[in-house]
Amino acid sequence: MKFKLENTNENLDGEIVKAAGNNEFVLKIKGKERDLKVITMTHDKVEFMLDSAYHITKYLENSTNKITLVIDGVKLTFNKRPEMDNIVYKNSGADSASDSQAHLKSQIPGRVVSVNVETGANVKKGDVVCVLESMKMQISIKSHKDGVVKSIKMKPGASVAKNDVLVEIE
Amino acid sequence: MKFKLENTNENLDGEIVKAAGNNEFVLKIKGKERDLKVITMTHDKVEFMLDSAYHITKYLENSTNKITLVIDGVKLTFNKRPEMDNIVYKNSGADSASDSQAHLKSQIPGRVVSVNVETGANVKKGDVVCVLESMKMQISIKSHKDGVVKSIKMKPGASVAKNDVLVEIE
Amino acid sequence: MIEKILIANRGEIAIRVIKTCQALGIKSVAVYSDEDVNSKHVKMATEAYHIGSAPPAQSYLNMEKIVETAVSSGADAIHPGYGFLSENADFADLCEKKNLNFIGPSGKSMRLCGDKMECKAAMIKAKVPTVPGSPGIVEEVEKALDIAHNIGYPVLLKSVFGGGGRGIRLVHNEQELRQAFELASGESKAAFGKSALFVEKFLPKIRHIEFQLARDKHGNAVHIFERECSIQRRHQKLIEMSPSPVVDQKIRDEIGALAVNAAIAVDYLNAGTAEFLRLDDGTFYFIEINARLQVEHPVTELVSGLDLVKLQIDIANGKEIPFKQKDLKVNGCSIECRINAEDTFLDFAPSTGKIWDTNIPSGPGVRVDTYLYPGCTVSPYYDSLMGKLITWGQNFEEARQRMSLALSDFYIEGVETAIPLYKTILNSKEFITGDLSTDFLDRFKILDRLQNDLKDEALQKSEAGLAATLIHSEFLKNKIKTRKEHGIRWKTQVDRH
Amino acid sequence: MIEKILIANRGEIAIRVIKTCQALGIKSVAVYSDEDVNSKHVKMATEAYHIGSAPPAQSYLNMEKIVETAVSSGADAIHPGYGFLSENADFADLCEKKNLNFIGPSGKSMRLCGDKMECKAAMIKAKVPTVPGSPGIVEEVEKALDIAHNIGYPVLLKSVFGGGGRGIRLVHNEQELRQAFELASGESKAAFGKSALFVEKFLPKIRHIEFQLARDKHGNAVHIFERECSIQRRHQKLIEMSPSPVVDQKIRDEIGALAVNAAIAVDYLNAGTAEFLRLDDGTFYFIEINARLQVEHPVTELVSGLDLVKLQIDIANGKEIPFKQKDLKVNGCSIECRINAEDTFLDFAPSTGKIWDTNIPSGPGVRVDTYLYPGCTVSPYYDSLMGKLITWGQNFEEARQRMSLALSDFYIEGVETAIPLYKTILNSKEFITGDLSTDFLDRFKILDRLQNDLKDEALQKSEAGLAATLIHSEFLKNKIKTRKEHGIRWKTQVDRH
Repeated sequence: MKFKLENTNENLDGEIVKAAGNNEFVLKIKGKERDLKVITMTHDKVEFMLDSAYHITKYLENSTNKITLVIDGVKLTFNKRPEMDNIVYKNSGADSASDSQAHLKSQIPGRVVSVNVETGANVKKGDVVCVLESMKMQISIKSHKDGVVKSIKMKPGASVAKNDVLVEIE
Repeated sequence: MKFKLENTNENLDGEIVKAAGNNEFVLKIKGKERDLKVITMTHDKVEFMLDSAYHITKYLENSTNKITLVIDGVKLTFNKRPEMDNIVYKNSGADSASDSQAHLKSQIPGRVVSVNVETGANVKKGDVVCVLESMKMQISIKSHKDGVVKSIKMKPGASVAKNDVLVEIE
Repeated sequence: MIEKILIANRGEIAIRVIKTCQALGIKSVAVYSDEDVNSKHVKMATEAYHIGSAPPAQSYLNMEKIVETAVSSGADAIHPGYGFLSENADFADLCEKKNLNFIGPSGKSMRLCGDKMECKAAMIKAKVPTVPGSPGIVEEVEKALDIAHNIGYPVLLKSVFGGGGRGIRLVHNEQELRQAFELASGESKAAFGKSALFVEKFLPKIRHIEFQLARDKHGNAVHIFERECSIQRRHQKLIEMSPSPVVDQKIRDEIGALAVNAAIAVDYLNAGTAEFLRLDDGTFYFIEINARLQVEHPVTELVSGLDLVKLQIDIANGKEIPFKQKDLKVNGCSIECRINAEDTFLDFAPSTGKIWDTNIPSGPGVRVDTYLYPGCTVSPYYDSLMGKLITWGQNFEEARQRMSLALSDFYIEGVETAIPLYKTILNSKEFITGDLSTDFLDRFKILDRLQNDLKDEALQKSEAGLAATLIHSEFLKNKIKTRKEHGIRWKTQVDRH
Repeated sequence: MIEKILIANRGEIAIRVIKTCQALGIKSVAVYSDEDVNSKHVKMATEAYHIGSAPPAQSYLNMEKIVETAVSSGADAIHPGYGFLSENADFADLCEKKNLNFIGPSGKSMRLCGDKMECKAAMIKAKVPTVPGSPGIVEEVEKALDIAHNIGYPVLLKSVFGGGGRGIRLVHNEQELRQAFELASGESKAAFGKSALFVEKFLPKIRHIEFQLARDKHGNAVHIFERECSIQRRHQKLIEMSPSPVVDQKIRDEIGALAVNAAIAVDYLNAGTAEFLRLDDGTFYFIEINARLQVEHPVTELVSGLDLVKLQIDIANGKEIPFKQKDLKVNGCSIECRINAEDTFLDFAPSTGKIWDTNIPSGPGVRVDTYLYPGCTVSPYYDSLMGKLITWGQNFEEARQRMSLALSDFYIEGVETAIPLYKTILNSKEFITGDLSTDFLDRFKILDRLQNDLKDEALQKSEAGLAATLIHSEFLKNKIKTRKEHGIRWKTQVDRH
């Protein structure tokens, strides 16, 4: 199996060389043989000894494209298609969408306090589009690009979930 | 429903007066009406508010004769047949059996260190029948009655579980 | 003597107060909103009463309902915790009127502390140095612009009702001030029903250092050392510690005495906190009194050995503070990290939802005050503080090592937290050498370092993660096969819990 | 400098040592038997190695295998914990031979401490008062009978290899002595491969008070206060505390100095304990030195602020003890309750099995050292100590209140424990007033009181229990109906986990 570790340039490959019985396996990881002994395994958890060190892994997501797991408290995402681009780090209170996308999505759950634009209005990247309230804080959601507001998908007082589309900007 | 609380002289009776909806119930316990609201309920756990106090109950055993539960960390056993005798407190390293029983059972798990009697021998109540080892301790198991050793059910080196018969004395 | 306390709060602080009640044999009464039926404080109290729906205004800010519940449940005292009604003078007055012992200062003193302008005047009279800034409350944006123009940008726009850094905004120019004024005004109205803002000179590279206070009805007043709270984000504290690396016994005596004078100046009663800013040249400016128990009170408890909630109850009972200033000695060092449900990489935006799993650290010198348990929910209706991780050590280095270790042991599945950020801070040389300031995160580009640390950590675990995934894939293949043979859909296997 | 420590132990003490290693950045190596594949110490260590089958003789007592594992894993030091090989002088020697830093005293000193007769001679020479008793080891039962006859019954029959009260038997007459001699001899042979017993005068209504010691390679020696360990069952400690209610600073200085002299008399190195008996008239008799970290070391840690494992490592590294006797002050009070898997009503007989569920208490002033987690197993192969609940308070009363509360929060499903017994003891007026002695349980008929307390507790909860059962029965009826309709057997619903 081949993976790419998200947010790094690390490509990994590995295979099971043999099942040695008694829950013990020999693996080859990045060309090197390693001994693995399974302690417990369920549909979303593996406890095992790799060589002499204990690890516990919990699977949070296992989709066609990627696997997200927590190992010893550290979250890892393996992209199953190493040729795919890395997903960039989220870096604003608004969307992680790139300029080419029309949808401005909410990255937080909250209540809409005000809508600061109208359909058809011109907006510049960074202009405040609306204000959300969550956990006693008011958070300004800013446009991710220059453009024209095509449609508005929420209204004051409404609740929005994470990843709900707020406006479309073209 | 009528119960007797084990190890006490307390007889209890109660019934559900009505289901008020929204997981709320009116009960009658010992003749007095009480409000109960279920918070969560599974096959072996109930979380609820009784009047204004929170309680959590876990069921450890539910047999035809009795129910054993832990409520707020306190273990209770309800006998379903209030007319039955109380079970007496356990009070020795040996068996809780009465004189009338032939079987001397082990009340602890352990390994047999030595067997101190032979089949056919006369024993008095309190004589050491065998020695068990458990958790680094050696524990003398004493005869629960005067009598003759009819049969010996273990040998040195063997493991015994809790409630295994050690010897029969008649 | 207080025999039954209603706790007009929720979350970790309600639990904290209940714990002391339990230890002292005092009955506790919890209150809860629709959102909190399953909350831990409800489960721990002797009694619990529903007081309304999820929005704070309809439950935890509903004074009449809370007082009514206290009276009908037979409580003889009310502990307000922090936030919510804790610094509401009307609430303190209402309690007094209903013969409920309010565990905190009098309404009058609270009003004086809360009115930052009157408070400032009282401090100047008592010769406690204060920050240069606007002479009073600023009601209109134009007035704010004038003042800012006079004292010079950048300035801080603050809310009288703020507290704990909430509602403080740094603005660099007129346009920013206009925007901020509107937002701050809106937030304040939503949370407190009214708005009252003022402007203060922005001081660069400052430390936030505060002194724990206690004063009883007999006029005895002490400070219980300082807390250094300079590691902040958006003017809200993230990490607190006691003692401060820049406060020695001489400074402690000197500023501590000012703090005590500040308490006397506003006739403060019970436990409270005098907040100061410290400039790089060692100047301390008083900024405000927090008229309540602070979020970060545990660091003071760990270095003083005191139970501050017990002390509050004793003072409310009319007892004398059972020690003198000279009896108090700083014992070792304590650090607290606030465990908020926030996404560090989304500018600390809220992150809410169900906590699927959690591991709470423990061990020598480790204390955790939290409402978390596996299966609980972090609600968007209330603030983001899920808990506090506090460590103690014989000295700073031992407390720091224990914190670093405990952070690695703290696992919360379901929401984002700043735990990885704290690990990066705790292991930074600047934190270790005590080079702290309220702009610490920006000054040392800590978020960039965090990204690198996360990358390194992921790389370190990547081979073991791959090994797990190889074995697990085999397991899943066999499972699916078995399941299919039995005609049960695979999906049921991956459902959570 | 030590960089990697192999911990030649299991259970809570292995975890305790690993925690300090983690905080100090020292790598830890765990060892485990077949029985312990799933144990927490294996999961927490940097590395873990299998060393044999379940019986101690084939794993945790297998010196060669352990030393071989240490060498092959690259460990440079061995921490023995308590029990197992911790007081085995041959093991200490073997470590030294293999260039492994043994974290404890030298084999020579250990041999002297372990040989209770030679040790007694050394103490008499050093003017440390000792208990009247037999002049040396007693190899045959006839000899023991002679000595007992001379000093007069009742006498205590003790094993040189005992420690922690194990292998001590009180006998009142010739017949009992014969029986006890045989059993003690057998136990000792099973556990240590050989037997060496001696006889001592039995002293009625005594307290067990011990002093924590530390001595470094530079000859610096200190005591770190006393521990009162008088609450016992079958001569094994149940509850320990520091300070003792009958030790004031004057007595602490005096007996502490004797304890330090005792350490010097046997050229003791590292952390250890000098055990004393205290008669009702205030006389102290030295009984032995425990040449290892004690089970009850946490109470000393909480009142001194020290990490004793760290101190052990520092001393093993050849460092000087970083404080002087005069720097040490007792801070507050600490109490420990041993959480053993034992059935109080079966004369504390072992209770083993799977731990279906557990709740570990936490909160201000609460510390729990334990290997328990839901789903773990308590093995009959090893001793019954599953963990230790330790509380700290500013004074005895606060520590006691916190303990009482934490005991109520401690839930262990699957084995019996003495937690209810501890609640009865903690709330008894005799414990509160400090009227302690090693026969406390018998003297105050505590088990009878426990039965009453359990009855009262059950009665208090009976109505709520009945309410739960009424509602739950309804639920089960509906469930069974639903299940039957879906053709799935009811049994699957009541299977545990």
